[in-house]
Formats: sequence, C-alpha cells, structure tokens
Amino acid sequence: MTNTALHQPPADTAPMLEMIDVHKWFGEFHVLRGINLTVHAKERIVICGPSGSGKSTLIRCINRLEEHQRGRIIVNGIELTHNIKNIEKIRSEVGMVFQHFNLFPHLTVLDNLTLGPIWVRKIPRKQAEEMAMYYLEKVHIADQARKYPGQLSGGQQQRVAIARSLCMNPKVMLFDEPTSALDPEMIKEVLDVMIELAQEGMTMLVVTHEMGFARSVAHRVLFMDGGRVVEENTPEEFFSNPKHERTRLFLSQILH
Amino acid sequence: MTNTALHQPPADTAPMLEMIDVHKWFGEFHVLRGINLTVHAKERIVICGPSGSGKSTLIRCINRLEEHQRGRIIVNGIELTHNIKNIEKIRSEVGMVFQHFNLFPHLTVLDNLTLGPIWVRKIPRKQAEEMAMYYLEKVHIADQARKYPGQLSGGQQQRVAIARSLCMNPKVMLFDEPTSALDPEMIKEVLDVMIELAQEGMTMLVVTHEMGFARSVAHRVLFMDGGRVVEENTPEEFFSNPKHERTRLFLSQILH
Amino acid sequence: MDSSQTVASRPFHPKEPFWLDPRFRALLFQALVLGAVALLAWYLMANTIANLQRQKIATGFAFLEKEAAFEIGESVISYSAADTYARALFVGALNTVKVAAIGIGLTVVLGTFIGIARLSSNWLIARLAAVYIEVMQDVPVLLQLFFWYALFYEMLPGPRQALNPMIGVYVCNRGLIVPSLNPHPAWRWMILAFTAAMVASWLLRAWARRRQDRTGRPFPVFRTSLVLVLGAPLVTWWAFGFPRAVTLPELQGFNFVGGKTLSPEFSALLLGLVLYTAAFVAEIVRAGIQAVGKGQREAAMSLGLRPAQVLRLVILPQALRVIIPPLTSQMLNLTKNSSLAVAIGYPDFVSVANTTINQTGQSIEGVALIMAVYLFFSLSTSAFMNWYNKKARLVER
Amino acid sequence: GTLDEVKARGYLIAGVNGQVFGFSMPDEKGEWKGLDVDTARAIAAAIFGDASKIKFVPLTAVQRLPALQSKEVDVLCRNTTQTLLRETTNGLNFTHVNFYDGQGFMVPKKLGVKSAKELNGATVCVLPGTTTELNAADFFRKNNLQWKPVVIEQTPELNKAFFSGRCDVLTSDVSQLAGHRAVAPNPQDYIILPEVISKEPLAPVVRHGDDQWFDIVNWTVMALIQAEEFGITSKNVDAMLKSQDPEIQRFLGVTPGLGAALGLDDKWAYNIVKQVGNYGEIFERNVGPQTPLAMERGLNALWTKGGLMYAAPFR
Amino acid sequence: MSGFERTMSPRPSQTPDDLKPPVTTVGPLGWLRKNLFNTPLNAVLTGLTLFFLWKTVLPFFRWAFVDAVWVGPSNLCRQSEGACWSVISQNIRFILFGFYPYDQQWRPITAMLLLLGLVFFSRDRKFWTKTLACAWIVGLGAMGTLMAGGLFGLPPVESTQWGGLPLTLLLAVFGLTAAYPLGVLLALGRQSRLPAVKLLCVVYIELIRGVPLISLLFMASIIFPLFLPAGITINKILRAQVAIILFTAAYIAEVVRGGLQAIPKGQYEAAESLGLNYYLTMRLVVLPQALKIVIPPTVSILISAFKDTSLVVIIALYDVLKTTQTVLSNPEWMGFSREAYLFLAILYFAGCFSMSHAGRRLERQLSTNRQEGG
Ligand SMILES: Nc1ncnc2c1ncn2[C@@H]1O[C@H](COP(=O)(O)OP(=O)(O)OP(=O)(O)O)[C@@H](O)[C@H]1O
Ligand SMILES: Nc1ncnc2c1ncn2[C@@H]1O[C@H](COP(=O)(O)OP(=O)(O)OP(=O)(O)O)[C@@H](O)[C@H]1O
Ligand SMILES: [Mg+2]
Ligand SMILES: [Mg+2]
Repeated sequence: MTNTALHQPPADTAPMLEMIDVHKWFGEFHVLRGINLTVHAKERIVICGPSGSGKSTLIRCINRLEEHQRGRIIVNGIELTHNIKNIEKIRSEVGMVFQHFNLFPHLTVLDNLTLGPIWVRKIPRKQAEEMAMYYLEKVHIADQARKYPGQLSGGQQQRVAIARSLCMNPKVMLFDEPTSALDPEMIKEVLDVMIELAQEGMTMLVVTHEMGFARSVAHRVLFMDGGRVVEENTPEEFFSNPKHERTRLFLSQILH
Repeated sequence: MTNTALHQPPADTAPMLEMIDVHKWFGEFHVLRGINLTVHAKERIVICGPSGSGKSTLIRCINRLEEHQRGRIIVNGIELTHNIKNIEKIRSEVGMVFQHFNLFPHLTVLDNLTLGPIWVRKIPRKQAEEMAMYYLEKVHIADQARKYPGQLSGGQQQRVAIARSLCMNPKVMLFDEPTSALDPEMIKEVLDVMIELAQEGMTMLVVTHEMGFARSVAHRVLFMDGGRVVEENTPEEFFSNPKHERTRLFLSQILH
Repeated sequence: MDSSQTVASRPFHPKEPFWLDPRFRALLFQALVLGAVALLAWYLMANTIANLQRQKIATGFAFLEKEAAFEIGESVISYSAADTYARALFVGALNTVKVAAIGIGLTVVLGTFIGIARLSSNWLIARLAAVYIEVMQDVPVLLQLFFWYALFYEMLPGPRQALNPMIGVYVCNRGLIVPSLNPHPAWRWMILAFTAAMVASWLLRAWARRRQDRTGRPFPVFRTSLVLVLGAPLVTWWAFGFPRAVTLPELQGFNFVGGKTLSPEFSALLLGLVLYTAAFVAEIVRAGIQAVGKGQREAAMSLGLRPAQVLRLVILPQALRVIIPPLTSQMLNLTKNSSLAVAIGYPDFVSVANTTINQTGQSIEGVALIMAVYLFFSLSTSAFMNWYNKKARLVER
Repeated sequence: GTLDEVKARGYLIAGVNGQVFGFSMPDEKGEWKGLDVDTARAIAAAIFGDASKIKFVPLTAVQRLPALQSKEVDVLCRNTTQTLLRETTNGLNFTHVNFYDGQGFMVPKKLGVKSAKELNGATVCVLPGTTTELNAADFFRKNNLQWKPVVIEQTPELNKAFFSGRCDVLTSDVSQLAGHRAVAPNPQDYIILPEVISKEPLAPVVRHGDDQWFDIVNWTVMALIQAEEFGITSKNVDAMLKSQDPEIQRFLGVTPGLGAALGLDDKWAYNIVKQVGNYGEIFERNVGPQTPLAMERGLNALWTKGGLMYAAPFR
Repeated sequence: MSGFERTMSPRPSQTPDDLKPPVTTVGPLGWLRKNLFNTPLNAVLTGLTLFFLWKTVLPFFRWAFVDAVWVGPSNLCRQSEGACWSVISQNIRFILFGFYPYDQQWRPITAMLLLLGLVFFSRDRKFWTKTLACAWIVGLGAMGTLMAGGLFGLPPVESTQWGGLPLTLLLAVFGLTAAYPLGVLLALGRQSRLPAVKLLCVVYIELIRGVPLISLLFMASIIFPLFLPAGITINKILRAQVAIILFTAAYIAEVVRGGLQAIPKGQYEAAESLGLNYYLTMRLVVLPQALKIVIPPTVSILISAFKDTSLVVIIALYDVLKTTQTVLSNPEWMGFSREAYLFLAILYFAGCFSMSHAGRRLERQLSTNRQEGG
C-alpha cells in the first residue's frame, strides 16, 4: 500500500453526493443543523466527532434510513424525496456497513451476499454466487461461504458485511463505526479490507475514530460537533494543525 | 519477594497428593493415560501443555469433579474412592480456583466467602466473617466486601475466588488457568496474590500458560500432551533445556 | 514413576463400606422412590377395586359397544340415539377437533393482526390493541364463554323474529342460518379444480424459483397463485353454467329447515376461545417481530429491498423461529380450553364423555378416555415441536 | 353405623341439588330453601331434636352417586329417581318417596303447541346425564319425531337458555318444570304439556347395608306424611301432645317406644313436626299454590285424598 | 412534498440556531401527525377507529352509566334502558360470601382485607424481609382462624359453607403457595441425574400438562373418592384444591426448570468444590439464582392459576362465579347476565392486572439489581 497513491485527490468529476443545507430534528431536538457537503467520485471522507454530534444521523440520511426535514440531498444526480422509486434507486447505489454488522443470521454467508443481487438486481443465482465468491475472496474469507454468520468471529462478520455491500456494486460506501464493536486484533483485519477498497478507488464516507485509518486513507476529514461540520480539512492539516479549539480538544482525548 | 526463597525445594514430608497410574475416559475417548504424580506439602507444581491435553481433567479429578476410572488418587492420606465421606473430606481440604471465577452472583463478596465455613465447617457467622475479612485483606480487596461480584472487575473477582477457597483452610490449592479469562492488566494482580500465597508455603497445583509465573514460583513444571505427562522438570531446566521435542515445539509457540 | 513404593507401604482400603458409596446411595434412593410410588399406586388400586366391587360398579370398556340412547345436538357425521357409546364419543371428539381447528385458524389470523396492530405506528391503534390484550388476558376464559353465550341468547331474537340481513340468511338465538347449496356435480369439480390449482401453485413456485435462479427474473408467484386458486373454481363453475340453486332456510314449525346452521353454542365457544387466545398469540407475534432487531430491517433496506421483500426474506424467517414454539403451545391451550364447552352445552368430547359417565357410572373409564384424548393431542404437538426445533436449530447453526 | 357417625359429628350432611327452585336452592342470604331441604331438615330434627344441625352439599348429577357412596354425604335428598339399576348396581337404597313426579315438556304458549306429539323438529333443552335425557331420546324415537337437544350441565344456564328462546322446549320432571317456570321472567307465558312420559318417584337415598339408617330416613319421610294424616301441624303439635288418641300419643312419643326402636329419642316425630312441619306444610311452603311454583298436590296428595302419599302404620 | 418545494433553491444557512423544526413535526400537532396521521393509510385507520369508538363507547357509556339502575328492585331495571347494576348491589353479599352465615360475614371481609394488606405490603422488593415472611405466616393463620372459627369464641364455620370470593381467593392463594414448593421439587427431579426419579417427574409433568384442568377436577370430584378406603372422605373443596395444586405444580416445574438450566455448570462445580452437598448446593447457590430468573414467567403462571380457579363451578363449588350464576337463576334477576358477568370480569381483571403489574415492577427491580449486583 502506498500512502501517496491513496492521498492523490480524486479527479474533478461531477459530484457523487451533494448535501445542501440539510437539517434534521428528532422532535424538538435539532440534530443536523445545516450540513453542506459535496463528495466527488473516488473521494474518501472520514467523519469524526464526539458522541451525539450527529455523525450517524448524517450518514443514515444519505440512504434514507432517517428522513431529513430541510435542505436537499442529491446522490449521483438523483434527489432524495418522498418518491419511493428514487429512494430505492439510491439505496441500491449506496452501500452501508453498520457498527453491529447486521448480517442475516438465518442465511449462510453466501446467501447473505446473494440476497440483494438476486432480488434487487435480478441477477441469476449462479452469476450472483460467482460474484459473491469473488468479493468474499477480496475480503479474504472465501472459505467461510457455507457457514452461518453466528459461526464467525466479529472481524469475519464485518468483512462479510462489507462484501455484502460490495455485491450490489455500489457507487458510494457508507461506514458507520465499522470497527467499534470489534476486539483489537479484529480491527486490523477489517481496516485492511477497507484500505484495499480505498486503493481500488471506491467513494467512501467513513464515520470512525480510527485516526490511523483517517490519516492514511482519507482525502478529507470532517469534524462534527452539535450537528454542524465544525472543521473540514486534509488529514495532514487536521491532525497536525487543527483550526478549531473544539477539534483540538477532541483530538487530545482521542490520541492519548 | 526473593526468588530463591520460593525455589527452595520443600522439606521432604509425607506426600500431600499421590496419583498412581490414573486413567480416565470420556466415553471412548482416553483423556488421562496413566498419570503418576506425587506432590509433597508446600510443593508448587505448574502444569502446562497444549489445549485438550487433559490438564483440566487431571486437576478436576483431584477433587472429584470428574471421576477417574483406573488407578488411585490419594490426598493427604485419604484415598478417593466411592466412599462419600472420603470425597467430602477431600473436597474440604482441597481448594479450587476456576478459569471463570464461578463466584455466586446472588451473594455479596463477604457471603461468598463465608458460605463454605458456615455451612460446611459449621463455624459461627461472626467468626466466619472475621476470617473472611482476614483473607480479603490478604488478597487486597477488603474494601469490596459488601459489593456483589457483578460489580467487580475480573481481576478482583478472581482474587475473591482465591480468598473464598482460602477460607476453607485448604491443604492444597488447585488453579485451573486462573488468569486466562482476564485482561492483561488484571493478570498481574492475580498472579501477585498467587505468588504471595506461594511464599506462605501453600501446596499448589497450577494449570497456567503464564510462563513467568512458572519460572519464578514453581518447584516443578509438568508438560502434558495427549493425556500423558510428557516431561517433568525444574523450571530452569524446563525452559532452558527441554528434554522433549514436543515440549520444545510448545515452548516456541508460547514464548514468542 | 517412583511413587509406587511409597504407596505400597501405605495401608489402604480397597473395599469401602458399600453404604458410603454414592452409586449405592443413588440406587437405594431410586429404589425407595419407585417403591413408594408403586406402593401408593398399589394402595389406590386396591382401594379402588374394593370400592368398585362394593358399589357394584362395572369396569372395563364393554360399555362402548352398548347403545348410547342419548342424542347429540350437533355432529359432523351422522349420529342417532341408537348408535353406540363409541360412536357418540367419536362424534364428541370430532366436534372438539372441529372447534379447535377452526378456532386455531381464526386465532392465528386475529392474533397476528392484533400483534401487528400493537406495534403500529398509529398511536390509537397500538393503544387499543394493548388494551385488548390486557383485558382479554386478565379475564377467565370460562367467564368469557358464559358472557358470550348469554349475550347470544339474551340479545338475539327468536326464530320467528329472526334478523334477516340478507336474503336467505337469518340470525336468531338458534344461531346463524345460511342457505345451503343444492347437490350438483359442479361442486365436486370445483373442489377438484381448487385442489388442482393449489398443486399447480406449488409447482409454479418451484418452477419460478428455478427460473429465477437461472435467469434472475423473478416471477409474481403470489399473485399468479391467487388468480389460479380463485379462478380455477370460478371457471369450473362457469363451465357448468353457474349452477346456483340453493335451499333457502325456511321457518317450518319451530325451526328453520334447510340451510346450514351455526349454533349459538358453537359460536359462543369459538368466539370466546378465539378472542381469549388471540390476546396471547398477539403478544407472541409482537415479541417475535420485536426479536428481529431494527438493524436487520435497516440492513435489508439499505440493500435496496422493497418493504414486502424485507418482510418476506428477512423479517419473517427470523420472527417465525421465535414465534412458532410458543404459538404451538397456545394452540394446544386452545384445544384444551375447548373442553370448557361442557359448561355452555356444546357437545365436545368432554361433554359427551361426561354424559357417558353419568349414564354408565363408569367414571374411571370416562375420565381416562378424556385424558387419553387430550394427551394424544399434546403428545402429537410436542412431537411436532421437537421436529421443528431440530429443523430451526439446523438453520441457525 | 351412620347414625353413630352423624351423632358423633354433631350434624347431618345432606346432598342436595342446589339449583332447583322450590326443591333446593339458596336464597339471597345463603339460606337453603326447598322441599328436599326440608325433608333433610326433618331427618336432622329426628336425630338431634334440632333441625338446624345440618350441612348441605350441593352436588351435580355426576357427583351425586359417588358422593353418597364414598360417604361424603349421609343422605341424598336430591330429586333422584328411583330405578332398579340404581338400587342394585349402584349399591343404594331409596327410602320412602317424598315426591311423585313424571317427565314432561314445557313450551312457550305463543308456539301454540298442545301436545308433545306436535314437537317435530323442535330444539329441546335438557340436563345431561339424567334419566330425563334418556327418556326424551326414547320418546322422540318412539314417536318418530326429529329433535335437536341442547344439553347444558348448569341448570341456571339451561333455564336462561330456554327462557330466552334458545330452545323451543324444556324437558324435565314436571315438578322441576314448574320450578323452572316459576323462575321465568313471565311465568304465564309458558305451559306444561299434558304428556307425562315417565314415572319419576323421587326419594331420599341412603347407602346399602345400614338398615338402621335406612329405617330412620324412611320413617322420617313417613312421619311427615303421617303427621299430615293425623292433622298434626307445627302450630298445633304442642296441643296435640294432650290428645287422647293412642295412635297420636304413640306417634308423638307421649307413649314411649317408637323412637327407641329406631334408636332415636321418643320425641323424634314431635321434633320433626314442631321444627319442620308436616308434609302438607312443607309442600305448601315450598311448592304449593301460594308459591311461585303454584303446584297442585295431585299425585302427592294423601291417599285419603286420592293421592299416593301413604305411610305405614306407626306401631 | 411542499416542504421540499420551499427549499428547492439552496440558501446558505445563516442562523440555524434559531431554526425551529417544521411546525408539523413538533408540539401537539406534530404528535398527532406522527402518531395518528403519519401515512395516508394511518390517517384512514385513525378515522375508522375513531368512528368505531364513537359508535361503541358512547352507547356503552350511556348504557353503563347514564341510563343505569344502580340500586333498587328488579322491576325498576326491567323498565329501564340501561344497565341493571342492582343485580349486583342487591345480591352483593351472596355473590361475595355465598353460604357463609349471614351474621358472621364480617369475618371473611376482615380476612380479605388482611390478605389485601399483606399483598399490598409485598408489592415492593424493598419490603421483602423476615418480618414480612412472618407477617404472611401469621396473616394466613389469622385468616384461617377467622374463616373457620372455633377459636376465641368465634362460632365455627365449616369450609363447605365458604363460598364466593373467599373461596376463590382461598383456592388461589393456597393453590399457589402449595404448588410452588411442589413445582420446585418436580423441577429438581426432572433435572436429576437419577434416571428413575427423572422419569417419574417427566411422566408426571407431561401427563398433567397434556390434559385440561377440568379433567383433573372431574377426577377430584368423582374418581378420587374411589381411591380412598371405605369410610374415609375428603371434603370437596379440599379435593378441588388438591387438583389445582397438582395442576399448577406441573406448570411451575417447567418454568423453574428453565431457570435451573440457565445456571452455569460452574456454579455447581464451585459449590461442590467448597464441599457443599447436593441439598446445600441447591438451597444456597442454585435455587436462589434460578428462582429469581424465573419471576416473570412465574407471575404469568400465577395469573392463569388465579383465573383457572373459576373452573370449579363445573364441579358445583360455590366460588364467586357460581354464586353469581345462582343469583342469575333467581327469577327476579334472570336476564341480567351481562351486568353480572361484567362485574365479575372487572373483579378478575383487577386481580390479574395488579398481579401482572406487580410482576413487571419486580422484574424491573430485579433487572436493575442484576446490573449492580448480580
Ligand atoms: N431515533 C432517534 N430519536 C431521537 N433522538 C435520536 C434518535 N437517534 C439519534 N438521536 C439523538 O440524536 C443525536 C445524534 O445521534 P447520532 O447517533 O447521529 O450521534 P453520533 O454522532 O453517531 O454519536 P455516536 O458516536 O455515539 O454514535 C444524539 O443526541 C441522539 O441521542
Ligand atoms: N465432559 C466431557 N465429555 C467429553 N469429553 C470431554 C469432557 N471434558 C473434556 N473433554 C475432552 O477431554 C479432552 C481434555 O480436556 P481438558 O479440558 O482436560 O483439556 P485441557 O488440557 O484443560 O485443555 P484447555 O487448555 O483447552 O483447557 C479434550 O479433548 C476435551 O474435548
Ligand atoms: Mg453513531
Ligand atoms: Mg482446561
């Protein structure tokens, strides 16, 4: 892995994702307070910030697991509205990896992977399975294809979850703290897979506190606090020379 | 703590524990294949070996948590047979500490400690509590006496478990991987307590992979494999100059 | 090793006193327990036999072959007072099966419905469902049966003033009376067509799955099957020229003649059992659905699956694993509770057996029969459960 | 024997129906009322000289015979029909009949039915497990009539079912029909059809094999009848003590002997009449024309008045 | 939707701090929208439900309260449109106390108040002390004495004369207290390593659970007398009580077994290696933990046992359901079943609901306890 290759800023293409003045409330509680964000294809963004700052909510708004109440979200040229067709389209173009893996326990690893392709993309099973095996190999876990999720370790499960998203050939991948439910030795195997993915040029939005990952992979680091993007910076600048007091405080807690 | 003091071989007294050609089968599976072992009072033995080699089974046979099927086991002059009087006698003279502590979660620490003395030794509660406090102090945890096990850390729990065994004034203490369920920082506090115990001259049989402990405390190290004691040696010899190929292989894995 | 000499010098006791051997104690204890139970059984038997002889009560099942000499209000098969006790009991058993089977079907539907309503995002509906569940669970089912039965005959008019909501349909305190179809070959063909359509749907499902595996194109199996299952009988009906001659129920003398009657006893029993058990089923369904974490739905949704697919492919398979075991035991409870029919005059098995006991005086045989029949139900249920659990476990691990 | 047990216990235990108005049913204070109840009280009065030394156990049709056989009750005063099989195979003895009954049918007047033969197609409410159920089945079979039974074990439920129109016909012993009619919201709307399809002699029942006890119960019932024949009532019984009639003197124990023969106090009959009254009084009080049941004496009149009530001589 | 049209042209957010959430998402309006009208389907459902409630609750309210006759003779009721609650008020003493001597009915009242008080003080785990246990023992004794009499100058009252609510409560309370230990024993037996004991317990539990309660009640009422030697009889109430105990015990056994299975093997081993024998291991280590785990399912068994006592009407015991039916078969009160049964339903509901409420509360307390102490 060459760090430099990873840090080349992406070619200036049409934005893959645009968020324009996005607001969201939970009841009276103002969670997202005017988010503006443009992500181009092949760009990799890391989002960090204290707990409760709205990181998960932001990311979940992008594939409509939460509904935003003001502003616009446009993914790959399609705007997220109440139009159910659009929502489904966007969801099938956006992959999401959760903190708790959320694999389907009643299906084998292989069936977990082929579920989306078969039912959403309407791909023949054989082909879907081939593709699934391809991605399983990519996450170094092809030998576990016939097992059930319950029989795998946390790290293996999370890699299966990543492969499951990849099987849908997403344009963007969203990660919500993909390693925070894992034991230390497993964190590495998952991060390795994510770095490989980055090398292949996937557009990624990653909520994480793994600062090593941010440093080596991200094009931009966003720091959120109180529902706002407080600081947006390159990783070098962000870690060495944070602009905001709040960021500095946060970093001092994280990087002991 | 002086290592030399610990390594003085015990005075040659009557054997505290004798195992003569002990065999055990689980169904068709031959777990212990002729164990011969003599432990004198104040002697400290460390048993190690690969997983599944029968270490736990060996130790559990000594206080009849498992029944051996051939050979003889004699503890402090009493033979383990089907005579329940003997079994009860031996159990009250042998203390056992488990990998998973097995404290009684519905009782306070103090009640955990006094349960045996009150109901088995029939000691008045007051006296039992005094003794319990004495041993709790010994394991440096007297301030937690009124808490419930669930409120303690793993290391604290294991120390309570040791104190609980001590409250029965055992002649021999058996430890089955007492530190392997603990986080690294807690391992030390438990090992320290065990070393103090060793210094006071307790007869101990310890199944552990903590080679540091073995080196500094044990009089003899036993290496088991496939239900047999493959090698028996002083710690110095064992670590520096193992006799068997199998032992060497094992040590190379353990001491990376 | 060298320890053998040390041992040789030590005195030991190869023969322990046997009464200290735990194995011996275990045997002794078991023998004592079994002995005590056997003794008790023998004592009761002896008393019973002595009492039966003293009171000159006949024993054995010979009475089953005798003429029952009593009538039974409703029956699935033909029965008259001249038939044997055995047939009367069989009629009772069939009646139990009838009310249990229909009750189970309705309970599952209603219970699922209420369970889902309990989880509704509509506050009003969720509250109403919660109130329903709480109230129904906390009132004895026998009381509910009495209540519904009383409601039926106290509120509904007599046959002469029967409500006539539709032509040929009457509601009165004799029950719900509907027209019955006149015999016609078309009916048999329609049933045949229906069965054929069911089989066809099943085959279609297999075919559609194979095709989807091959080409990826899904097939609307459910909708097609629905059309098939409904359409095939209709087409058959049409082919026979829509025979629709029916016998309208007619008030003749005391009662309606012709048509089919759903008696108040049956209806009250069914209603009581279904409303009561549905409350428990609703809780089970709710728990089952809630047992599938929110994350599962979100993960499925973010794959782009549509809500119906999320439900069918992800939620239901998991929820059912949680739901089916307690659901089965509720079904069994419903069957057992149907024995309360005896209190409101529906001739179920217990009711018929009770009459039999009364007539013959052979209470032991009668109660033994009751127990045997219900044991049969519950043993077959637990056999099913074991089978299912094995299967479900396979899926999980 | 049973007498000693009862005396040792200090009270009599009588099995009753508990659900038939006029025969045995608790009132709103929980006091037992009815003809069967009073018959049982008379037995208590005979034994203890105190009609209140008695406990009642309500029994369902299924329970009644086992309860007597197992000595749960000393005597069964529960409108039980005397039949050959019951006397023999169930090990029971029926004492003197305290009510002559027969099974009949009751229908609402507005149906316009005049005879049981017109009941083709009717829905019939019937108590299960009784001779009634069998008689009805026999009757309809014999006359080739269609019918549909509704059998409900709980008498109140059965009554309610009939009066609210669930059935066209209620069949039971005529006396009970009257009882049931009496409890109807509008008794005048119902008629009891003339057919009586069976004989139902109702009598207190005791166990086989205790002759002394049988005698006591048997003669208590007869004493009630005899008192009426003598014209002794609860009101005039004290005056009657001074009667010069030797038969009455013997009966009331003024001349001792009869009581002792039964193993009872010589005042036993006096106590019965004093505390419970004679048969006529009991009848009038519980089921007679003044009561909601409004029954005529009919078969239950004294033999001297054309009925069947006939007591053997007290000598 | 309109919200989106408004924001079609992106404007930079100037003062997002003062920004209020869209009015339709907060406040009473937001609540209504979120909870009742969040989708068109829900809006329709809400409308239908409200209409249904309007059509049912209102007439019911009129019937039950406005037009109701609360006291007074039955002919008053027959003229009225509403509910006839006087079927209850005029017969309340018979419904509640059955045959209990009329002038002695203060005794069951006192006993029931005593029971209520004890239950009230047992509702919270805070009060679970030795004193309370003693209070229960003394209380149950006092209740027995009050009901049966014969001591302290109270005239004795045979148990055959007990009826109504005291009988229901008696069957429930004694049924449960006796079934519990028996159920625990059966559960231990079913877990036993001794095959004969295990077999017996399995057969018993499965047999009992496989048959309906009324078959056991029939057995108690008509077969049981045959089991006893000639001349020995057991009171009918006691026999029904035994049937209820035997029945409930089997269900409790299954619940307790669940708790026993949840105790890790290490607990047994730790107790054993301290030298505790089987009895002490169970009593001091295993059962305290297992019984705590199974409190929630136990409560639901208690509730169903309480409801099941109503089945004794089928064998002619005068529990509160039977006394009510007796009142209803009185000509004066015939036809008012709805009111009477509703009253009973409320009675049972109150009992069961408070039990399940207490159960949930206990569960909550225990689960917090477990976090800090278990
Ligand atoms: N469904 C919900 N209803 C109400 N409030 C919510 C909901 N989901 C999240 N919140 C609140 O919104 C705020 C932001 O939540 P969010 O999960 O986005 O934070 P986060 O930055 O991801 O924090 P963490 O690092 O803990 O995951 C929190 O205060 C949270 O309590
Ligand atoms: N109850 C049992 N029934 C059957 N086999 C058993 C049982 N307990 C242990 N074994 C088997 O006996 C062998 C020895 O087990 P033991 O627990 O003594 O190994 P060990 O040396 O303690 O290993 P570890 O380091 O994993 O604890 C293993 O193969 C194990 O699978
Ligand atoms: Mg988050
Ligand atoms: Mg081990």
